[in-house]
Amino acid sequence: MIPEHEADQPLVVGDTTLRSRLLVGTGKYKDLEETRRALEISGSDCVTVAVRRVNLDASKGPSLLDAIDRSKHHILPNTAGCFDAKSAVRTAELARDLLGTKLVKLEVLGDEKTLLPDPVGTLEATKELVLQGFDVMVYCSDDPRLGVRLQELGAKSVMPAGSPIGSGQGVLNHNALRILLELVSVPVIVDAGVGTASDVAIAMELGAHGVLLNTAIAGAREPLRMAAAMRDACRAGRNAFLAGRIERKLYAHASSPMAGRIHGAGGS
Amino acid sequence: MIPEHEADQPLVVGDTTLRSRLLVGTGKYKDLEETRRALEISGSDCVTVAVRRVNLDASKGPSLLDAIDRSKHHILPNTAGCFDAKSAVRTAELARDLLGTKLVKLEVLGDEKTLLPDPVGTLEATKELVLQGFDVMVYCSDDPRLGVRLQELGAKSVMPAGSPIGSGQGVLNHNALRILLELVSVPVIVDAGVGTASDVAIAMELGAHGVLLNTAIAGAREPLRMAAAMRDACRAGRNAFLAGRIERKLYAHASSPMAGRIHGAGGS
Amino acid sequence: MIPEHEADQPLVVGDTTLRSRLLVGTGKYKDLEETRRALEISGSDCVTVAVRRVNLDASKGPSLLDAIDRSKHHILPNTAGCFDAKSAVRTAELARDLLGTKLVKLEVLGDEKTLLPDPVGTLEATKELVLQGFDVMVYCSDDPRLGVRLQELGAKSVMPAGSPIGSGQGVLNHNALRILLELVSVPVIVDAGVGTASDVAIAMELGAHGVLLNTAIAGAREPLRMAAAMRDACRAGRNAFLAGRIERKLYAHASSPMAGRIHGAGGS
Amino acid sequence: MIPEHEADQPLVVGDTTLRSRLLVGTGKYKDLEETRRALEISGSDCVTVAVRRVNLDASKGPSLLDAIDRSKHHILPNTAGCFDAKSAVRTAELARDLLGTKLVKLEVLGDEKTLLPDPVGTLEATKELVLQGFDVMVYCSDDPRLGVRLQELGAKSVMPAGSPIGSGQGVLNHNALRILLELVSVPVIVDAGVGTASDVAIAMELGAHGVLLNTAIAGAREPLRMAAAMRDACRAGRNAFLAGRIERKLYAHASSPMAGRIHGAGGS
Amino acid sequence: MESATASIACIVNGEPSTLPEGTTVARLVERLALRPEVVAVEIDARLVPRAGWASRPLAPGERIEVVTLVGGG
Amino acid sequence: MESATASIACIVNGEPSTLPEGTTVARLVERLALRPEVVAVEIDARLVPRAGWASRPLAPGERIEVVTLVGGG
Amino acid sequence: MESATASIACIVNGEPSTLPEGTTVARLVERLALRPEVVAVEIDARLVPRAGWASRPLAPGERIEVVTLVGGG
Amino acid sequence: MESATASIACIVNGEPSTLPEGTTVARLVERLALRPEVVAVEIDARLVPRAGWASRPLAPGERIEVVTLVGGG
Repeated sequence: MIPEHEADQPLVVGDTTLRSRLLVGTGKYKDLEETRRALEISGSDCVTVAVRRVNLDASKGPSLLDAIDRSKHHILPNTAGCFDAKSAVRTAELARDLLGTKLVKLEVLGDEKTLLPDPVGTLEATKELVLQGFDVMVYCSDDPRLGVRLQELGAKSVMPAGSPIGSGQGVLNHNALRILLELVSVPVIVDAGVGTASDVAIAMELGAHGVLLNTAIAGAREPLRMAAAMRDACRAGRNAFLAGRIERKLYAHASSPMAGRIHGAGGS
Repeated sequence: MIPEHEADQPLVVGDTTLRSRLLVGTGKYKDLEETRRALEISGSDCVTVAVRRVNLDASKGPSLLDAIDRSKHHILPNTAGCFDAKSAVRTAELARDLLGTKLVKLEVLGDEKTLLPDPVGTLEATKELVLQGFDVMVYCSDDPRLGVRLQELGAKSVMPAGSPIGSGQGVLNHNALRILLELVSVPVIVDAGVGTASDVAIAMELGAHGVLLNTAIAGAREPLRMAAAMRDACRAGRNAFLAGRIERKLYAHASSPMAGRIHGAGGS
Repeated sequence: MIPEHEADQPLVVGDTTLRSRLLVGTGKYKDLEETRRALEISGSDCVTVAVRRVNLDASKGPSLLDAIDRSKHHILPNTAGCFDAKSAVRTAELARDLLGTKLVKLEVLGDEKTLLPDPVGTLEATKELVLQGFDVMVYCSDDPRLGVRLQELGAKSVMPAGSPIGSGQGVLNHNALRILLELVSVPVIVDAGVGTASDVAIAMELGAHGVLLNTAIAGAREPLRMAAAMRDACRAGRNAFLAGRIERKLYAHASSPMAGRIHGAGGS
Repeated sequence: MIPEHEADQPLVVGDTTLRSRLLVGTGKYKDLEETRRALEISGSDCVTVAVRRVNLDASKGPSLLDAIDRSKHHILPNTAGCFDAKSAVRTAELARDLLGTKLVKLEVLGDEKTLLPDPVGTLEATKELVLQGFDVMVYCSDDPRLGVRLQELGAKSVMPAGSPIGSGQGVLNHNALRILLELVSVPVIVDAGVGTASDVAIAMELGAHGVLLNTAIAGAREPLRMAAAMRDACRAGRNAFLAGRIERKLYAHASSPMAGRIHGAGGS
Repeated sequence: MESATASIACIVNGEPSTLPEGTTVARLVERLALRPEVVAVEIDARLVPRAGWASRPLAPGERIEVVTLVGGG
Repeated sequence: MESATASIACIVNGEPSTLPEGTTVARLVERLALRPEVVAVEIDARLVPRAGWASRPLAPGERIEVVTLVGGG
Repeated sequence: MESATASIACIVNGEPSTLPEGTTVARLVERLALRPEVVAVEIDARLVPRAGWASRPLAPGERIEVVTLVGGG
Repeated sequence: MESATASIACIVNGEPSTLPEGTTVARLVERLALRPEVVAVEIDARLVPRAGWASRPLAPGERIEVVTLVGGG
């Protein structure tokens, strides 16, 4: 039960309403059990998954879907690994048929070395998927005017990379994120680049509506502890944003009163 | 009840054991009730107070002590407002007589404009208070070798300013804090400079043993919400430190597998 | 005469060869004489100009062209103030007819508030101008994959904004600039955002091939002195890049020998 | 001959007047010839040297003094490698007897690992050397109040480390340097930590009166080129400081006029 | 035992494979012992909606992709 | 003295203006007392190359833009 | 009613004040209507431990500081 | 060959060394073939000003430091 002094709005993306502003990926965990526990601890109610060929040779083990309680978590399929609009659209269609939901995280990447998004393919695929009725969340650079273009095409959320996928550098350009937040009205969810808890807090303090991360938890020495850290950092950053922080000053503003000091304690 | 994946050591300063690594001040709140609620929400079990002349004319109202449940919170008196060793020592003695405890936060300031600590007076007062049997926690600059000198004199904790008191700039010199943490063995508690939640998380992620703040909560637009943010940020930063974050890289490490992508989705 | 230890390649953009890696604008100066002197002091041999309607009422005074010695400075007309591809192309055609040169700095802006470039209009206009045989230098965001797309369309130089035009924040995202430099082969010239000399030095140290600025000089309290500062900073940053800087370390590497110290001077 | 628009005051330390605000060390060069050329290119007229035992076995080669033209360069002996006040004072006395000058750069280090200055030994040695009539330039931390104490003891210049010796991290705490510059009246010369040209420019832009460096030049891949870079960066930073930079803004201030754009080029 | 039937050659997830003539998508998923609710199917880069699996026979040379969900970020 | 001549109405740099029939771009620039080498001309959003100024008469209702270079970044 | 008694002049928290001769620290705190548990007392810049309040009379001209705890950081 | 003279034992820059009795600092510097203008001398941690080199004989067991300037930052 959230106390009144921490009350907040839910995060609404298209037709989906999220209680938690932390979105988490399911990649790179040791096993499905670790995945399941990390998701649970993170408190996230939206988890991303990727679409891949069934391994025909593999023993028919449990599916990732068995590790995700769909009554608790919305599933957000991504088009990771697609380097052109066409395959991204195909991937989205497969995911929608499999899950029966229209939410998709669009990724059209430019190259395998940097995994940075290709703006041209991304614009093209966004247009097509919106036409097909998807609720499109778009992974993109932090170029504020690109975000505006994606919103114009009907994206339900823009998801700028704070820094490159898996780089762990956090939000490198605070200014770009601030301006993007001024220019678009759909939710801005920082996607990719988070390395540690303070990166999440900073993104939320800048006014981001949510943060999506994966490697930062799955790749930590203790994933479960880091899942807890991210959960707390997201809440901390959001509340700090809503609480209205004090201003930055060059120096000094006493927190103890200067009046009533004992005789002789006076300064210069 | 703390789950096993978030287990941690308590913070021990001299003879005092603290469950929370967040220490909070009691200055600048609207009234005693706001003070009381902020302390409670912060989850801190160590609160700082200042020593001042009784106001002989004022109506005899309730005392700050009435707002602090000493069964829940350790009281850490400070020597704020002292600009020389002698008055700082006098102030510490008065506080000990009043509270019956030997814990004190020593502040010997250099000037009223910056409220930065005077290294000479601070060294002198530390020596004297240790001789008198106090458990001395010393507010100081982030000069790592000054921290070493204070520890040599018997300080039970060194408390470097992340940035000037009330400046809200957070930890300005990560490198100095890292080196200080390498050089001293007593707890290092970042004191002063915190502006918002991520500042606390960053300090803890760097390895600080605790953080003390006051203005950042009391001066926020919504103090109670900010108290919650600081509580969560301190836990988040501590857990992130213990969990072992991923490395920083120039770019890119895919969180979704590159293998098994559908036909034609391949990149360069 | 450049001494051998400072030897460098010229900056080649399309058919234009520049000796200086500093490009300067001509806007916002007090008068044409100040403009002339600032250009001269800056040492730049490429100056940007804008295309605007002739003021039919104004007394026919001297033209900006009278202040620019074309034997010393290449003139780079921009399409500043255009918010769509079509008018940017028209502006470029007018400039080419007036100057008889095919070099143009393309700007297609997204809005008047931020003056940030519109990626869609910029891609469209780049394609058209390249078809028309212009040597196109493109003002763009620091999105590395956008730079790749512009190069694919035939841009002769990509000119990422270090930060928004006139914001004086320097290069906000070092990582993006580094990656862009890895991904494209045409000259990368940081355009917009420079506030002071170190911003220029940093851009050059990161490997940028040149820097274009205007407001930072014209808007300084002493424009001529700042022109000198920018000239020196550009050279300094370039030489530092070529000289190969020392590595960053957490601490300490003695520059004086530790051996041969006098008796008793030894440390721990 | 310095043009009028670049006119500046000389840097005066005690009885010594310096034309250049760049001070350079003589350690770690390949040979005396490289040392000599680097000094010459740097344009510095004050070079630091260390005091060490004569190597009795070594062939009597040329002395470092043969590489320094004392008509062009003031020699600033340091007490590098001393870990207590007493040996620092002895070292200073030996240097004064050898050079016949009273200028000395005091270094009292805390440990061999970080080579950070020991505030206690530094204060003690400063007092003694001032009594003995030295013009003392004091290597210290960036603790502003320590700088005030050193000035009170008679130091002729305070030399805060921007970051640890040889760490190449530049000025880590801009705020501390700014405050120090407000609090003391003797020249503040940033000593240690410089890694590349922009670090020097930044220090000067913050208002430092000079910068001392060694490793950044001697350890570069091309020391002579880096010496030129540092010379230019120091001038650039100083002129930028004096020229009065433009303000930082969140965004956008057009450098080309918005009026007079051709029909249809208007924005929103 | 499909011995009596004629067979066709298709490519399933990049692997050439021989299937009995008339095999539908539904039957293919069954043959592969896959749980229908965790897979989706494409033929020649065009989605085959699960509602149509039972009525869509495979033709010789078709390229079938059978996908599922895996961990991703 | 244009009195005898018929005249046409055009828009020059956004301003309505009346010009003698048959006025060419070259003549317009001359009338405006502009130095040809520092201006360029567009009619109805299409460039008129300077080589063609002398042979290009203005037609009624045309929108002429006469531009020059000004300080910019 | 202290009328019959002689009195002494001290400085309490910076204010000159007149007290009955023989007033102890304990009595002073009582006169000031302060809760003993929330104050501490110094005379001439030297602490008077609370254990000694009852047995410590004030002398003329002494400078007494009576302090308490207030909000601080 | 100093055979005829008595000799004393000192420590020069940390090395034990035998010197003729009466050796002055000036003589020592000369023996070490050092250029006087580039060295300074300390005996038992106390500076011997160069003006006094000629008149300062070394005594048995004294610890002499002969220093010069080297590259440093």
